[in-house]
This record gives sequence, C-alpha cells and structure tokens, in this order.
Amino acid sequence: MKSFGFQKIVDRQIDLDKADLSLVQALARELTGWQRCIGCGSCSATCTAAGMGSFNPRKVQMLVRMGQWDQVAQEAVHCQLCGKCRLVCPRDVDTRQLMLEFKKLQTISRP
Amino acid sequence: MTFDPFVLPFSIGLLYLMVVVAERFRHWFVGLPPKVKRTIGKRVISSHTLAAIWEIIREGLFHRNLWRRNPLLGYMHMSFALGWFLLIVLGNIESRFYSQLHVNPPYYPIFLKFFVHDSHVLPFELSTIPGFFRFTMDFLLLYVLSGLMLAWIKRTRSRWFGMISTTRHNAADRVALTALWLIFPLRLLAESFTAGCFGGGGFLTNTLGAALASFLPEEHLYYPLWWAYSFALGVFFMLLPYSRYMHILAEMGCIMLKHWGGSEVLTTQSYYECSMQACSRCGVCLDQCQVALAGNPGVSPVSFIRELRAGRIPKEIAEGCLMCRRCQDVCPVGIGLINLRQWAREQLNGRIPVVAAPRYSPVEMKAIPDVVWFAGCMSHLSPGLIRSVQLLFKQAGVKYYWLDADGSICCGRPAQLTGRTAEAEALIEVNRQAILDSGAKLLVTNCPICYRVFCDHYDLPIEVMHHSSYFLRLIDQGQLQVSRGLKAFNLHIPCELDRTSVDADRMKLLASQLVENSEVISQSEWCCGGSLGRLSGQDEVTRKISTDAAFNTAQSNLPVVTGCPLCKKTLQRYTKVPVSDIAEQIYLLSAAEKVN
Amino acid sequence: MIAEGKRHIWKDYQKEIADNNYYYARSCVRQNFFPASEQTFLRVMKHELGKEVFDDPLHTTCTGIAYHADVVNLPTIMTVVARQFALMTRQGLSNFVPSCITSFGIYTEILETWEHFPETLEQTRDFLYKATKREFKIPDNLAHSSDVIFKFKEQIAARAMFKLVNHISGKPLRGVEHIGCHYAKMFPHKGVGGAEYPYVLAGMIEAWGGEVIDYPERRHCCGFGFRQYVVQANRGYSLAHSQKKFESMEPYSPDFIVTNCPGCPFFLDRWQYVISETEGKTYGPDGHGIPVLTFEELTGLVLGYDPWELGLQAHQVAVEPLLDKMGITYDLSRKFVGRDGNKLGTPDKPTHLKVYGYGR
Amino acid sequence: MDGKHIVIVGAGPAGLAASSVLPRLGYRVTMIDRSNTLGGHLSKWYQLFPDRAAATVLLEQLTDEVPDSVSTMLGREVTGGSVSSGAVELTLDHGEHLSANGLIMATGFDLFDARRKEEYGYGIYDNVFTQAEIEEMFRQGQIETRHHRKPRSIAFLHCVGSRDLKAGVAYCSKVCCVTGVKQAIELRELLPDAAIYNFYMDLRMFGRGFEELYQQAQERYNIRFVRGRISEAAESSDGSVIIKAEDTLTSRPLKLTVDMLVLLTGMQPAAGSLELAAKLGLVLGDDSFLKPYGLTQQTFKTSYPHVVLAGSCTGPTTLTEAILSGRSAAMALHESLFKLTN
Repeated sequence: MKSFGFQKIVDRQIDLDKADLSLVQALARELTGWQRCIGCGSCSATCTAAGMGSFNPRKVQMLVRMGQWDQVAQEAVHCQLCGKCRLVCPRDVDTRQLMLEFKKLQTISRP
Repeated sequence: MTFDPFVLPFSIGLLYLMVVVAERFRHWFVGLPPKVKRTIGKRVISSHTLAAIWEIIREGLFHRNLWRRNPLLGYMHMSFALGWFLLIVLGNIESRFYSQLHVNPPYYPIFLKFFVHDSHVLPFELSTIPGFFRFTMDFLLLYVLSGLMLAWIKRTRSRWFGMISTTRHNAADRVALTALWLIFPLRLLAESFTAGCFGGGGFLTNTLGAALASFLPEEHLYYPLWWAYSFALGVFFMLLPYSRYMHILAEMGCIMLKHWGGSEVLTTQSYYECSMQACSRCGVCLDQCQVALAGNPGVSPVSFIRELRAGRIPKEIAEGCLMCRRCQDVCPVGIGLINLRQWAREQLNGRIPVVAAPRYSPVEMKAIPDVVWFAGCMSHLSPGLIRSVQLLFKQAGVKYYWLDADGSICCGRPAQLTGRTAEAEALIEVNRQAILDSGAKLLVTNCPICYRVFCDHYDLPIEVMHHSSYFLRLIDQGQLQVSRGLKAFNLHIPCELDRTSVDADRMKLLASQLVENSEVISQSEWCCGGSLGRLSGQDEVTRKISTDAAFNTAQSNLPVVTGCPLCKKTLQRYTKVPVSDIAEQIYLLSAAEKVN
Repeated sequence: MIAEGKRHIWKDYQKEIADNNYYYARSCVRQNFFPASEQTFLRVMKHELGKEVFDDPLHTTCTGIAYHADVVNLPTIMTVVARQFALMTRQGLSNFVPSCITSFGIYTEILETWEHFPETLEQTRDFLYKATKREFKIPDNLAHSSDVIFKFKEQIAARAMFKLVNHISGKPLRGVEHIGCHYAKMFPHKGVGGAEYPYVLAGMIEAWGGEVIDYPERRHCCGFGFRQYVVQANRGYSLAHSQKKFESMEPYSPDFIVTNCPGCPFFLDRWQYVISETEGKTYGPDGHGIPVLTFEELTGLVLGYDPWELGLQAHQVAVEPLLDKMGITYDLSRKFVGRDGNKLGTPDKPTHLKVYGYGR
Repeated sequence: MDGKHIVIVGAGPAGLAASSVLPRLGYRVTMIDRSNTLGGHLSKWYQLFPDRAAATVLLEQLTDEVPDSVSTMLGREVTGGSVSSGAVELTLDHGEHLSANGLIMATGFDLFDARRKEEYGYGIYDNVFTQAEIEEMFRQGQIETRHHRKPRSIAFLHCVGSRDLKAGVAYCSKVCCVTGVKQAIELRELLPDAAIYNFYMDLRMFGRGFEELYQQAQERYNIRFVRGRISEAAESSDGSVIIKAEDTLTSRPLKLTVDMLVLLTGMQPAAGSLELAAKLGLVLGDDSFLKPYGLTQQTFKTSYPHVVLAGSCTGPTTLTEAILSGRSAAMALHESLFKLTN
C-alpha cells in the first residue's frame, strides 16, 4: 500500500447503527435504575477520582448508552469504587455498581 | 454372639463416613499455606489444644451461644449433641463390661441391647452395674427424644425458639433429617421390644416393652426393628458429608484450625471450605439479616453458604449483602461470615486486572502534626461534621494535618468490599505512604469505613482512632470541656466500627458522658442500609432495608446520633428525625460549655 | 422521497439569473485541475446559446483561497473584488458570472456586507481608488456559471447530441450532484433550490435525461476545507470527508458525480485514487471509480464535444465507462496526445483503480 | 346577566370551558368555530398526558357541560368586526352580523409548519412525521411507516419550531416535551422490540406527574434519551431516515438510521387569530401571540374591558391551563361587565 505522507483521520462519530447495544439490553435486565440517569453530572462533580484526571462517571454512563464499550472499559478503570457518587445522585442510580460491572468489561472480548 | 447381619448397614455407613471425612480433613490441611502449617505444628501440643477442646465442649456439646440466645433452642441443640455424645461414651463403657474386651467392634456398643440382655451371665462382682447403665442409658435416650420432640415442634412454632424465619432444606438434608429423626425412635422401639421379649431394659425400654408386649407380637418384630435402626444409622452416616450434619465434624475442625493456626488461618481457602461446612443451618442469622427481612432471604448467610457448598457463587447473593456483621455477631458456630462473603466477591470481581494506578498529590506540610486526620470521602459530603471536627481540634489545641483536605483518594475499603483486593492495595499503598510521611503518631478518621481498613489492612506503626474514641480521650484528659446537655436520643453504632468491639464500647461511653443524668440513650443495632457492602440488588429491597433501619433506629421519634457520615446521610434520607454525627453534638456541647 | 415536497421547497429558492451580457471571472485553480472546463463554458455560451460573455484577461484571482487560509484579510479581499467589479464596469457590463464557487461565495458575502454596512463599501471604493484610480458599480446580477447553465438547461437539452441515458438499456443514468459549500450554505436564498435541496445541478441532470441520486451524505463537504488540504499533515481530514461521501453514495451505484466547484471534482476524483492505493477500495463496479465531472464537462459531453478536447484525460478516475454508457465514441489512442500531435506522456498505472489508455 | 350577549370565538377546550360558565350567570352565549367539530386540537388527540386519559372522554365532559342554550356556530368564520365602548360587532363569512356585549377570544394555536425546518425533510422524506400524525395513528390503532411496515426504530425530535430563532420562534411550546415522552411510551406498548429515541435540548417536565412519566419512560419503557438536537436528516435507499445529532453528553457526533422520525412541532399563533386580532385592534406580543394586560396578573384582559382572552391564543398552554383560563376568562368578563353596568 502506498503512503502519501499523511494519515486518514478516524471519524469520532458514534455510529449507532453499528454500535453493540445488546449489552445495554443485558444491563437493563441485570442492573436496575441506571437508565434513570439524566446526565446532571453530580457524580462527576463529587467523584474522588475525577478531580485527578480525565475520569468522568457521568460520561461513562452516557457512553454506555451509546454502546461505546471499549471506551467505557478504558474509563471505568479509574473509578476507585468509593461510592460517593451514590450519595449525590438525584435519580438514585448506583453508579458505583455500574462502574464495578464496567471494570469487568476489560476482560470481556467483543467481536 | 457378637455379630448379626443387621449391623452391616450401620457399619458400611460408618466406614464410608470415616473415609470421606478423613479425606476432607486431609484436603483442608494440605491446602493450608506453609506458614500456617508451621504454626499448627508448634501449637498442637500446647495450651491451644486445651482451649480448643474446651471450646468444642462448650459450643459443640453444650451450645452455650444458643442457650444465650434462646434457652429452648439451646436445650434442643444440646439434647441432640450432648445426649447422643453421652449415649456413645456410656454405651462404649457399658459394652466393655459385657465383652470384657478393651476393643469392641464399633457396632457392638450401638446394638448392645440386641447382643446382651438379662440372660447374659456376668461375673458376680459386676452384677450391680447393669442396673446403673440400664437406667442411665434409658435416661439419655429419653433426653435425646425430648430434643427430637422440640425439633418437631420447631418446624411449626419457630417463634417459641426465638426465631421468626427458619431455613429450608435441600434433598440431601431432607433425607438425612428423616434418617436422623428415625434413629432414636427406632432405637427406642428396638430396645423396648427386645426388653419385652428378653428383659434387660431400663425404666423406659422395659416398661414400654412390657406394655406393648400385651398386644404386639414383639418376638417377631424386634429383629426387623434392629435392621431398621441400623439402616437409619447407615443412611444418616452416608448422607452426613453431603448434608448440613457435616457441621458436627466441620465445626470441630474449624475450632481446632482457629486455635492452632491463629488469625492467619482465617483467610485461607481451607478455613473457608471448612467453615462453610461448619454451618449447622440453624437459621439464627436469618432474623439478623436485614436484606432477608426486607424480602430477599436468598441473600442471608445460611442461603449463601448453601450455594457455596453446592459449588456456586451466585452474583446477586454474594453481592447483595450489606456486610453489616449482624449475622457474624450471632452465629453460634462463630463462622467468619464477612470474610467468607469477601472471599466470594474476590472470586467474582477480584480477577479483573487493575490497570490504572491512583493519582494523588498530598498537600505540603509545614511542621510535624500531632494528628494526621483523614476525614474520608463521605465526610466531605457532611460539612457540619467536618466543621465540628476542625473546631474541636482547635478547641483542644490539637495540631493536625488534614490529609484529604482536597478530596484526596479513597481509603480502599470500598474497593475491598467489592472483592477488588488488588485495586484496594494500590490505593492503600498510596495513602499509607502519605500517612507515614506526615510524621504524626496518631491517625484520626471520621469514617468507620476508613477506620476499618486502616486498622485491618494498612499495617500502620502508629495508633489509629475513630473520632469518637479520640474525642473521648480528649475529654478524659481534660483537653476538651463538654457539658452534659444532651436529651434522650438514639445512638446508632456504625457497622464498620464493629458493634462487638472496644471502639463501639467507647462510643457508647462517650454518648453516656454527653447526656443529662436522667436521659436515656437507646441503642440501635441496625445497619443503615446505605452500606457500601451491598454491591447489587433491587432498588426496592435496598430502599426497604433503609426504611426499616430508619424506623427501627429512630425509636420514639427521638433524634439519632451516629458516628459515620454514610450512616448519617442514609438515615437522613429515610427518617424525619434529626440525624447528626456524634462530633457535631460534642461541638455543640463544648461550645455551650464555653459560653457557661 | 416525496417529489412534490422538494418542488415546494424549490419554489422558495428561485433566483434571478441574467439573460445575456456576462462578465466572466475565471477561477485561479481550475485551469490546472480541469483545464478545458472554463473554455467549454465560453464555447457553450457563445456558440451554442449565442450569448455575449466577456472573458477579461485583466482580472485576477479573488484571493478567496488565501482568505480562507487566513492569509489575506477582509479589507484586502474587498479591494480585490472591487477591482474585478471595476473591470466589469469599464466594459459596460453589469452581470457578473464567476467560474469558482468560492469566488461566488466571496462576491455574495461582500455584496451582502456592503449592503448592510455602506461605510465599508465607501471605504473599499476609497481603497480601490487610491490603489488603482479605478471606480466601480455594484453588479446588477451575480450568478455562478452553473446558475447560467441551469438557466439555459432546456435550450442545451434541445441541442443535445447525447442524453444522460444508457444508450443500450434506455434507462436514465444515475448522477450524484455535489454542490460546493460556498454556493448556498452561507446564503441559501442566493442558490437555486436553497441549501438543503439544491436544484442547480439536479435540474441539469433531470433536463438532460438523467436521474438524481439523493444519498444521505449529500450535504457533506468534499473535504477540501482549504486549511485541511493546504497543510499536508492535515490532508487526512480532507480524505476522510471525501471517503464519508463515497461510502454513503456507493450503495446507490451512481454512474457519475457532477460538481460546480473547483475543489470538489478535484478531491472527489483524486481521493478515489488515494483510497484505492491505500486501502484497495474502489467505489464503482469491477475496480472502477465513480467518474467525477465538472458541470461544464457534463454539458460538453451532452452537446457532443470530444472528450479529450474537454480535458477528460486529466481525470484520475476513468470516465470511459460513462462515455460508453452514453454511447459517446472516442479514440483511446488520442487520449494522451497534445495539441501538436506529440504524446503528452502517460501517468503511472494505479494498482487497483481501473484505467484506460495508460502505457504500462 | 339579564340576557346580555357574549360571543366566544373558538370552540376548543378554552372556548368550551368559558361557554359552560357564562349561561349560568345569565348570559346569552354564541360560540363560533372555523372547524366543523367541537374541541379544537383536543379532538385530534388519542390519549392525554400525564395520566393517559382518553381524549374523547375529556372532550365529552367539556361538551356535556355546555348548556343547550349556547348557540354553537360551527364551520363559520369571523371575517370582520369592530369593538366600540360596550359593544362588539362581528361579521361572519355568510355576511351576517352579530352584536354582542362581550367577546371571548379563544382562538387557539396552529402547529408549527414542519416544512419550514427543511433540514428534517418533512414533506420530502417518506418517513418523517409530526406528533399530530402519530396521534392520529394511535387513534387508528396502527403504527406503520409510509411503506406499511412495522417500524423497528423511531426517533422523536423535540423543539421543532420552538426555541429556534432561525425559525422565528424564541419561546418554548411547553407541551412537546411531555408529548414526546407520552407518545414514546405509547409506541413502546405497541412495539415492544423497537428502539425508541428522544432527541432533546432540554426536557421541561414542569407539570404534575410529568417528571414521573419521564422517569418511567427511561426505566420501565426503555426509551433512549439523547441530549442533542438533530441537525439534519437524510433518506436512505430503503426509505428509512438517517439522522445526525451530537450526543452532547459524550461530546461526540452521532449518526443513526431510524424507520420513522417524529418531529414534535411547537405552537404558533393561529392564523385566524392574527387576522381577527388585526381587525379588532387587539395587540400582539413580540411572539405574535395575543398580548394580555399582564403576564402574571390580569392575563385575560385586553385594552377593552369587554374583550377577554382565553387559552392558547395568548401563548403555549397545556390543556389544563386552557380549561382553567377559559373559566377564568369567563369570570373576568363577567366582573368587567358587572362593573360597567353598576
């Protein structure tokens, strides 16, 4: 293959037609409450880990909805599981529980 | 005559049992880490063994813990354990008089009344002894049967035994239970019929035999009854390793391991396996389990252990628990239920690799402080608590360094509770270094969750205190002046402080020093339900747990005082009575003192 | 697709296009991208339609390319534009027709600015006068050269030698119309058909017998983006954008793409080559690409002009399959023959993309 | 009140509510509406938010409360009129004149013409609908695409013709948010396996039970909410609609193909309302809705004491508000006329 001295830019667009949303369905069955999230960001604001890097629990939940599992797994590793997020969530979402599940995504290989 | 074919079912069962159990114990011993094995080697011949034996007698035979809980329940369990044990011991002794041998076949004492009755000739000098044995053995049989009767009653009247819920049995348990319940009535009938035909029974068997002989063809019935008795015993022994009755042997194993292996043995795979077998499925934990009470009995330890025994670790059961320790506090066998659940979680969640190292930048210090203060992340959501602690430090003239002033990182306990031990270790290491770097000789925390992990896993060379203990000390030393101004309230002891610990006692003592003389403190033994231990479960159950907890904690609608920011926040959500941290109350009282 | 709905929209976006007497402003880059296109426009206008078009050798670039690359500032470009208008005024003309879409956008934007900010117009007049002693009138009519062809599409259809129809099957050829971003996206009412459903090229295709493909990414930019292409390290942006369009149009199996902007045909043509060389992917059948034409080239083909005179050999994607479908005969041996009859030289043969008349 | 005559223009919920009050106070009432049916937009609804009550039941209740003495003129239009002190003169389309002592403007709203937001392709793409068409499908009990297929994916787009300065609409139309949620839930019941999306800028769940409905939609009905406005739609070869939006909560552009795109169009002043207002010399606000005396107090009053405003002719309202304002406007007019005569 020829090189022309530049790289094609990878599209950041989320293609929901191609995203794997089956896990979202599975999550909906297994874990209750997480769909109630309205993206208010109070979890991220209080997060023990968020202040010290790019970790953003609110965004992780949103990425889940979009089926961006690889990114979810990459992000979730930064969670320290302290559970402060649970206390501030106005929609009573157990964000910590979600992050624990997402940490496991690292080991799940997807097609 | 010392043999009859009917002894075979019993003998085969017993032999099978011995082989299986021996293999299990061997497996557990082999599986122990070398260090523990060395400790055991040193302790076998020492006072540890005596202590172990004493505990086995106390708990295994007399069931002291159950007596304490409910005398009827204690009596029931004791009648089985002690009664059967004495039947075996005395039966053995008795049999020696007849056989004149030191060693008899194992079945001989069990079926002695078949082989030996009145027509049996004894040397003259021993002729008074059978009467004593006949009476005693019959008495013991009656004692066991009385227990059996209570067991029947308990199936339908569990509340008489201080229990609301009872356990449900699996198939092996059911058959074993049936066999066990048959053993003693069959023995009674076999011995009575034999006595009816040949004489030689005691007050119970003789009388019953004589009475029944009037209308039953005992001479045809007694032999089949011995078969049935032997058969019941055989079945029971065969099923024992696979049923809850394995607890009889495993409990002894656990007690021995605990005394011989020290605290290190408690977190070994072998101990977990042995202790999960040691559960007698008595069901005492059921009424303590708030998750069970809130409608999810599957999460209770007794159900959890049943799954573990079957080789399963269902996620919702392993993760639904609050880790509140209430079950562990009452377990008559003393099983380390929290550790066991923790172990299960590690199996589920612990194997995922830890990728990210925690990032952390502690604040710079100017001088070495008296106290390094770790408020804990939850405390940051309770500014009243933070402020009270700061002002109390100031009043007492304590030089402190606030390690997590900027929010800091997590103590590691929450990660640990999820079973992610390695992840917790990474956090612990960073925090530990920061604590040591502070140079302080004392670490104070507001959060019992942090406190638990600081004590148990940080291996710190400095003293660690929960703020309640620390403020008690400051008051005792006169560094803080506090007026007794508090009216009646409910004291809520946080689970992670451990209700059975000296820390909890100190918190109670502190509370008693805050109230006006005539005022009452009622103590709540409930977990607030907001525990970080509960990793998953239905929202409705979680809410019910907390609703129940808040209801039971805020008794008489009096204010609640606790020592944990998480409990505070959780209870606040579910009750209308004021909920505060004990530090906030101390601050108010000390401020009042200053004004006066 | 509800055709009635589109026509409803088109009704709202009619623009006035002058009938005759045009001042033609050429593009600075088209000469080397697709060299015969502008000449074809003049030829069609003068010889087919009998219109007066003044092709002024004195005019310059509008400097839009530099403006969009942040090299030239607004007062400067306004002065340059004013000079073009002065040249038009000197010829006694008032209908300005630029060849370039970016120029069209620049002229539109500047005229709009002058309308709203008369003081800027006065300042520009002042600058121009000081610089060149020239004066200018604002054109009565500004239309892009594709607007003009659109206006006369029926006359052209009447003179057509070939139709956009498969001459064997009789089925209409399927065309993708790609509009330059600066045509109507800034000022929808200045473009025929508006910005959402532009009609300027679609109208030509329909008038000449073809069928317009409406594909999902029709609004997307070709990827030129000025800075994206001008800086070599950024060319990946340009490429990715073009590819997004190809991926989107591929399922509709277009027979050709027609464009009205200098940059678009260039990138839509050349990037097909680059994609085939880097990824082995081609978007037409059997290793062919999708032929990309300027609207002048398409007009020339319809009118029966010789493909090589139209400069179609400058295309990297082979246009021969389209010519074959339209039934246009051509002499492959003359593809790379210059004016003097000498060989122009042939490009290297691509690895994947199918081409015709290449040497090796 | 001793047979004074009041004309109510508009027989929607506000007009109906007003006409149920006034006859009992002794007025002679005439109610006029352009359309041939009572109820205005309500007559086109299937179920109401937030409790999913049947629209027909409410409409029946409203019409039942209108006394028989009210003379109802349906299919009739007011073509001219004037207001003088103490009297209102109206001309109808058949040339007849009506004289009244008081006038209630209950002229309602029109739905925003979705074709004006060209980028969504309403009227061009086969499978772009408005909420009104979906409501009609619910009434028919049949949800299907223009190609008579059961949709597997549906996207709702909020704020079409609301809060859109480019469409000349600065205001929020208030009811579209909850309508989108309600219709998503109704769709879910008909299509258990479909993917249902709501693309929103904000979700303004201000009314009682609205937020709870939203929460149910998230949790129980598995409706996917995406915070981001769809910027463009395109039609794919099979007639499905390809939409582009930003998922603002992950800050990434997003593309999605749906079988149906439903535009939740906002409210704009009814064309008839504007015409009549011009004839009667009533004042319009910046938003082109009829301008009442005050926005907090005296929201029914105009510059004429005997002309009052009711319902959505003064701006987007919910049904509840329209009914309340119909009754209140009637009372306000009554007070006013009482003061005038005493």
